[in-house]
Amino acid sequence: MRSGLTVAECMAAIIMIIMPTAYLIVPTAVLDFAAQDAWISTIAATAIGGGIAAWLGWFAGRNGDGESFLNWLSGRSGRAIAFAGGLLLAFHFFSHASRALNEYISFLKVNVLPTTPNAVLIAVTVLLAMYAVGQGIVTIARICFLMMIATVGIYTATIVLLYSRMHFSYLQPIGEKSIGHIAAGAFTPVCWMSEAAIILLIAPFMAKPRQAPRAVIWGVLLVGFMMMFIVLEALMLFGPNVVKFLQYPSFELISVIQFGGFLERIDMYFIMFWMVTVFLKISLLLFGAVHCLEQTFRVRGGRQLILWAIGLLLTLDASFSWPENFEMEIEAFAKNVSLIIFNILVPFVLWLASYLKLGRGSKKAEEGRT
Amino acid sequence: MKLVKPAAALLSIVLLAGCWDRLELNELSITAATAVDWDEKQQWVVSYQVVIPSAISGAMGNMKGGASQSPIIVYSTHGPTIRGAIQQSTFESPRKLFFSHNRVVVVSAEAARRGLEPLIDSYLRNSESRETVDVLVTEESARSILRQLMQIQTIPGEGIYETLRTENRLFSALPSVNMYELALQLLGSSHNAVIPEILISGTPEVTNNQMMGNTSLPSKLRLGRLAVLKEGKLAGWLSQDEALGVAFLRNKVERTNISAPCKATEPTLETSVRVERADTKITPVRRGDELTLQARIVANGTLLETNCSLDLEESEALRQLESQVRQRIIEVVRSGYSATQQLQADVIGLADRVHRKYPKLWHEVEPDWAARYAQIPLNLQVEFTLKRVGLSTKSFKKQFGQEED
Amino acid sequence: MQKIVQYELAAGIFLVQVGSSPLFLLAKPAGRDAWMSVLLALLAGLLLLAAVTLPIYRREPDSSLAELLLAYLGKWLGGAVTAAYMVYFAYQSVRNVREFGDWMLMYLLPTTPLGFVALVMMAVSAFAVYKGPEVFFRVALLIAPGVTLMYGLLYGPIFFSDLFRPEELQPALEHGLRPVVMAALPTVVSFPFGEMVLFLMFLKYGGRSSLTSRTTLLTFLFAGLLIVAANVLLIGVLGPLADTSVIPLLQSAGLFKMVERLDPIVLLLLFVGVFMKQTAYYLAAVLCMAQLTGAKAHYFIVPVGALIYLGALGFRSYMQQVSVGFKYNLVYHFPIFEVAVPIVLLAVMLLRSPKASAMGE
Amino acid sequence: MRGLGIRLPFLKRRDHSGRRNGGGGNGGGRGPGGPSLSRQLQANLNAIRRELGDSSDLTIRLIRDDSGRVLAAVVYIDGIVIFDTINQMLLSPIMERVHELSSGRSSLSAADMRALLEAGTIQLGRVRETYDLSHLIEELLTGSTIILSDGSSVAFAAATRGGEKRSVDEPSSQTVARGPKEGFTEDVQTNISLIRRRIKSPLIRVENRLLGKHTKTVTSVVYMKGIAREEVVEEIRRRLSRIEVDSILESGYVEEFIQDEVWTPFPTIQNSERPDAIAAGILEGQVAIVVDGSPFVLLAPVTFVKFFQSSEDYYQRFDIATFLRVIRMVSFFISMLLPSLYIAITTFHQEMLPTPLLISLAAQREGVPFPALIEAMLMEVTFEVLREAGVRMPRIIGPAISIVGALVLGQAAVQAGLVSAAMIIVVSFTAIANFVIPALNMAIAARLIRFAMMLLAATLGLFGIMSGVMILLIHLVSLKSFGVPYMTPLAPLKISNLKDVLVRAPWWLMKTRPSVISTEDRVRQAPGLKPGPPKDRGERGS
Repeated sequence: MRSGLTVAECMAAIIMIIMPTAYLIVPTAVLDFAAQDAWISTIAATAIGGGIAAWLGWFAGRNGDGESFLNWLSGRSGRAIAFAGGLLLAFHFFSHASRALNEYISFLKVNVLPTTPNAVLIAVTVLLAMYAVGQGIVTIARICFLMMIATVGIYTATIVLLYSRMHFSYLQPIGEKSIGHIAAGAFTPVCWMSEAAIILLIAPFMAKPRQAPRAVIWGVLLVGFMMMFIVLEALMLFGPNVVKFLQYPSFELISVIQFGGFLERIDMYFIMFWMVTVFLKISLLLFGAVHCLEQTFRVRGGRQLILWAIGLLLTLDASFSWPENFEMEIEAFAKNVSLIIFNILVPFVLWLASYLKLGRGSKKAEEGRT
Repeated sequence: MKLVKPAAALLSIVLLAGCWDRLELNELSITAATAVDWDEKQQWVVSYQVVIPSAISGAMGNMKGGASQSPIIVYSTHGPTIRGAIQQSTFESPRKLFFSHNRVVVVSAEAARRGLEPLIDSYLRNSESRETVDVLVTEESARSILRQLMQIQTIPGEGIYETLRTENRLFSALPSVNMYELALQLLGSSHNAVIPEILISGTPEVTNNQMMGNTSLPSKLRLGRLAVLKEGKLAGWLSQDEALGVAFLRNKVERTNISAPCKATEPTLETSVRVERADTKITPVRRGDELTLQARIVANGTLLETNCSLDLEESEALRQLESQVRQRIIEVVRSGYSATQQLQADVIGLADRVHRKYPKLWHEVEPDWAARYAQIPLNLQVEFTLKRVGLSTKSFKKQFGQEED
Repeated sequence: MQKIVQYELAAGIFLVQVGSSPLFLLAKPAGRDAWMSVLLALLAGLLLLAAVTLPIYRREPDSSLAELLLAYLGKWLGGAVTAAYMVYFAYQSVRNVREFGDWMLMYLLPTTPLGFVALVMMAVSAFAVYKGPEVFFRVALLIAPGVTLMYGLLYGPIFFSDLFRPEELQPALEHGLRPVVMAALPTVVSFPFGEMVLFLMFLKYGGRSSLTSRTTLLTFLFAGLLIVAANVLLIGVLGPLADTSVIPLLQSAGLFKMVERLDPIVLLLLFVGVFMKQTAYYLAAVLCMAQLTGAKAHYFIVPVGALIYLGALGFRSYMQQVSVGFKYNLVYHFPIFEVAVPIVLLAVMLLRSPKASAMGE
Repeated sequence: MRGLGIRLPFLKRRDHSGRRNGGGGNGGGRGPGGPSLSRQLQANLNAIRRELGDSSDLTIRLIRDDSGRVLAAVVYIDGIVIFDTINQMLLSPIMERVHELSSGRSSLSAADMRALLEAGTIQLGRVRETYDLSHLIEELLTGSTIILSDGSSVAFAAATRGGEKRSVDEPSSQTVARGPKEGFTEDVQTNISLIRRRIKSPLIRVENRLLGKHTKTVTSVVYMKGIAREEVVEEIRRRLSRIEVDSILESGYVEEFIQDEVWTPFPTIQNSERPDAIAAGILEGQVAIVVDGSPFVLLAPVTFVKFFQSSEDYYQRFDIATFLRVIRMVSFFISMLLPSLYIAITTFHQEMLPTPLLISLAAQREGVPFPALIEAMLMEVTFEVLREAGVRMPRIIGPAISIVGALVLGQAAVQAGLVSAAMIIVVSFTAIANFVIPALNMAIAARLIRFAMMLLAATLGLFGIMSGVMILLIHLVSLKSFGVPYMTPLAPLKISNLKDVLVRAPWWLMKTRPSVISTEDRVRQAPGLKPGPPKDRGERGS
């Protein structure tokens, strides 16, 4: 059978592209809006995200025979559209990779390595991502699968260790927050879940591209489930008021674990695993950018060149676009909106284009194929 | 695959460039306890109890000859803010202050009266200082608490932590409050919190190692009363009995010891019972806009000692004992509750429960909650069963008496 | 077919009889003359065994009590009485589990929850029951020598040391014979000595050898004498304290110089005794259900086990369990099962012997 | 023949190809276009002497008829032939027949000689005719005996290979507590016979080839038709035939030439000295490469997990085997990561240590001059030196040196305050953990990676270790061994194969072969073999 990605590996890739930085940012965002009902907004977000994922999966699944997404697109809706689409997607993946890198580095600087210069951290991460992309998406997806199993294991471990300290009463009074708040709370997770759009690029690499929808829906549901878990844990441990106070509640959770005399201060172990998942996320995004550029400019064999160029650009962009703190709020909102635009609107326009020009584009494609 | 060689080259260059966050073990000064005072010059005085590793693990004595050097040293720094004060330490300490293993933060009453918000903020903000440290308050200067040595536990910071934990497990009157629990209580609906008190009983203070030789020390570290914080500021104290009552109401009693008289009429306490389990359910009950506190305690325990002449095989005698113990628990809980009412400080989490049960009512009541809390009557029900009476079926007094007649 | 060798049967009887009874001072109301009422009860039990229990066995050697009841008292009445017996056996097991649980809490594990200790005991018994009577009696054979040795080691030195003051036993019969008889008959007969009815369920596995009834009698006598000796010792050593302490033997063991602070080991002795008794009753209850419904025994292990476990935790406190046991069960409930019903069964068997025995084959 | 173009590489090529024909790189009976034999016996003998430079162990026995005329000659190289077989089987029968035949004619023709041979007078097995000198020399060098007759240009080569062979005895490297004690020897025939004796199935295929211009080592590819994947076998044949080298003295040469990935510390080809391990591999679909002159037989394709399966796992009961395998897996990670984790935690993330441990470590490190990394490197290098010394020393005192050395040196270093005691414990435990890994080449991989990880740990702490682990993971998952993904049952998840990875499922559960290496029909066992006493064991308490 063709050696491609299985559904599980593809699902793991989807999880690994959303989860790492979402793990960092979503709890604070959701809890700011819908304090003790935050977990309801995560459920709402999962529902909406699931819908988007289903559509993306269906759209990706339609090109069945493993031809890369942009070629398939140019075949169906003409080269100009494919070219523009490719460029837009490449830019999106690139800017999103740099943002993820930014958040990752800022977290590391606070918690793990305060005095190591940014350049070193960024250089190591980008080099790693380039090496991973050099090995191809199949390898990355397989590692994502291994890491997914590890992450699920760790989540259950946190729940078991923190169970004794949780107070269910902090969740009451349920439903105090208005629907508006809950919906606002759900906005950020939905933006993050829209990153599942990478399925469009990954689907051709699957052993059976027809199963793309199943993979991406399962991926988004699992991510939604994990997010709900974190929010619930944070709420039940710290209560709605203290959580708003903390910047990284998901890691604060773990630093509170005290079990027996020796199992204390073990948040470093969780950060270790979380770092690997971030490496995977950045390499997936880098793959997206490189793949799109490679397809749009029809560069055969120039993979190494593109890879190095993009890597360098990413290092520069990440280290200089250090946002000043005061406009963090606007900055975060703008980035969320950009996620929505590129992950949902652009694919929608591409689908529309492929649908409208079906006559001319597909005839040529039909002749081409027979 | 051409990518590997350049990547490896680059990576090695990065590595050779040096290591920034490296901190050797012998460049650390491990603090076991920290103390925060507010001196008259309106400055924060932060003192640190730094552990001398070589003095403690004598096993490695071959290096230092193991002269009986005191296991800890204490020094303090001043500064406008807490973190500012901590930075001052770089002027005098050869090593970097390391707070991760800090067990206890002792706050002086003066600083507590001024408010603990800056302390909590500095602890929750920095990743280096853990928020699972226990918070204690002391009447005199917090610095003197740090200097006091202990006999059984070489590191006093650890010693205080262990004492609090054991007390919490065996008598449960003074709860061990760590930083994030303190934040939790203060940010709760009632903005009140309780912290255990620590004090040095007896004089003079034991601060040098030589005095450790003799069998009993002139002064010892002891847990005292329970401090009550209103809006983050020290408002008053509760005695140990009242603290036990509050602990019952906050359902924090794991194990405790109750002594009770033989009969309601006789005042002298003759029986001692160990309470092994106590579950408390407190619920606000609303009639109109009148609020009453409904509390129900279900507890069971074992008889440790009795001097009333009873034949414990008869269930009548058992019932009498159980009723006396129940009476005693009711007294303790009522005294605790009324003490908090006098201080107008709702430390038992009643505000949160009202907020959860009657959200609408809560918004009306919230502004003057402290005053309202002082008026809320307590409707208390206690059930106590005596599970076991130990090894002998009759009280010795009864047996003694029977022999004569 | 399950087969129990003679020695195993003897060991089983010895352990169930001796079990935990030597640890208690029986017939407390009789005060200083308690050992006499125990002796009296022993003779009564012997009579009951020889006149009632063994004849039943000899008439139908290869059918158990439950089968006999069903055969002789007809389907409905027999069924009801068997069910009653099942409850009786289960209740006996309940008392043992609860008693042992409380001792364990008092002595070794003060803060462990009672439920957990009882659960562990029940699990071990369930495993033994699952393996069946043959294995159970073989285990008894393995353990019996150890138990006898332990009792010997404990009693021997105390008897011959200055601790044992025979003069404590004087003045004998100070209050006349009546309290001795009153103390002996209802309670002491039903507690250790009346429990032989349990073995009506197991004798059928002893094979048809004629020795079975002889071994039963001999072992019963030996065990009874051991209990009497224990009581004499307790009164001798503890004197007035005997009736106040809950587990007198442990107190006396503590006093003895050489054997100081060996209470935990004595408690292990206790564990074996109680375990054998509790499992025997549990097994009897399961066999009753199996023979009553005809289904295989496995199905009933868990339900009966759960019943016993919940029963054990049902008591409000240890003192309630003791008072209920001594005041009501031993006086009113147990004699019915241990004395009345066997006599009635024997009578019915004698009357309808020809027809019934044919059906019994 | 190609045109005479003057391009330089072409020139080199022709010379190259020339040599190839001469060298007979790929052996076999052909050898077209070499100098052919002459009809005069003497001329041929002179040619042979010239070719072999008159080396002293070349022996030529002339066969004369009664009148003293030389009829034929028997040529062989002393030492690599079995002399007494030549004597009995070859010389004496020829001598007798010669007397009968030579009564009449003056010279024996080729036909007579051939008739002589076929008549069975010479009972030797493989006898081959050759026409050209180069092939004759080749046969001579591989231990055959050549029979030349005067007046005919045909020579006969009889296989009389012999020479001293080591007898089969216990393998020195992969010893097992329970399992066969037979090990491979240097002779390829014996090795293949050892395999054949274990797998008596007609499906076994043995393909021989000669490698190395001068050494002409016999390399045989052994696999089972229908079980090993056809494309894998084809790939191995292709890679073997590419090897054009002067000498192949050990299977290690072949391994380096045909391995998949050059820049990797991880072995992609498994080697073993135990016939039962090789037989097991072949039965599971792997291809064995037996190289003459080396007891180590190669097995390909191989996955990461196979290096943790020692053959003893299949002889012990499954619960012990599972336990041992878990320990092997754990010790692999310990031997790779423990020192770096120690450095990272003690120098970057001290808060992870429980307080008493932190204080005792701090006390130990009080007087130590070096930072943790240097200290660790110092001790690691010392241990490696000691281990290498242990191996190089003669058999008896070898292990003694390494153990005693380690203890004494360690203790002295701690006394002198150069190194902290904890570091000694960590480093020595890592060294010992490394011995647990059954396959030597995987153990060495772990040792190499350990140093890289230590460097990363010293600069970036756990972040460094994590990136190191990440690089390792990417490299491993992308590695392939003859087309089979290296991390098979884990990375591309094959649930059915997981039964023999971390856990060795009991035998009656191992119904199918690992799916990735063998072909489609994978059932190797009848179902329902679960052992157990007869069903009715006496009803229980009925």
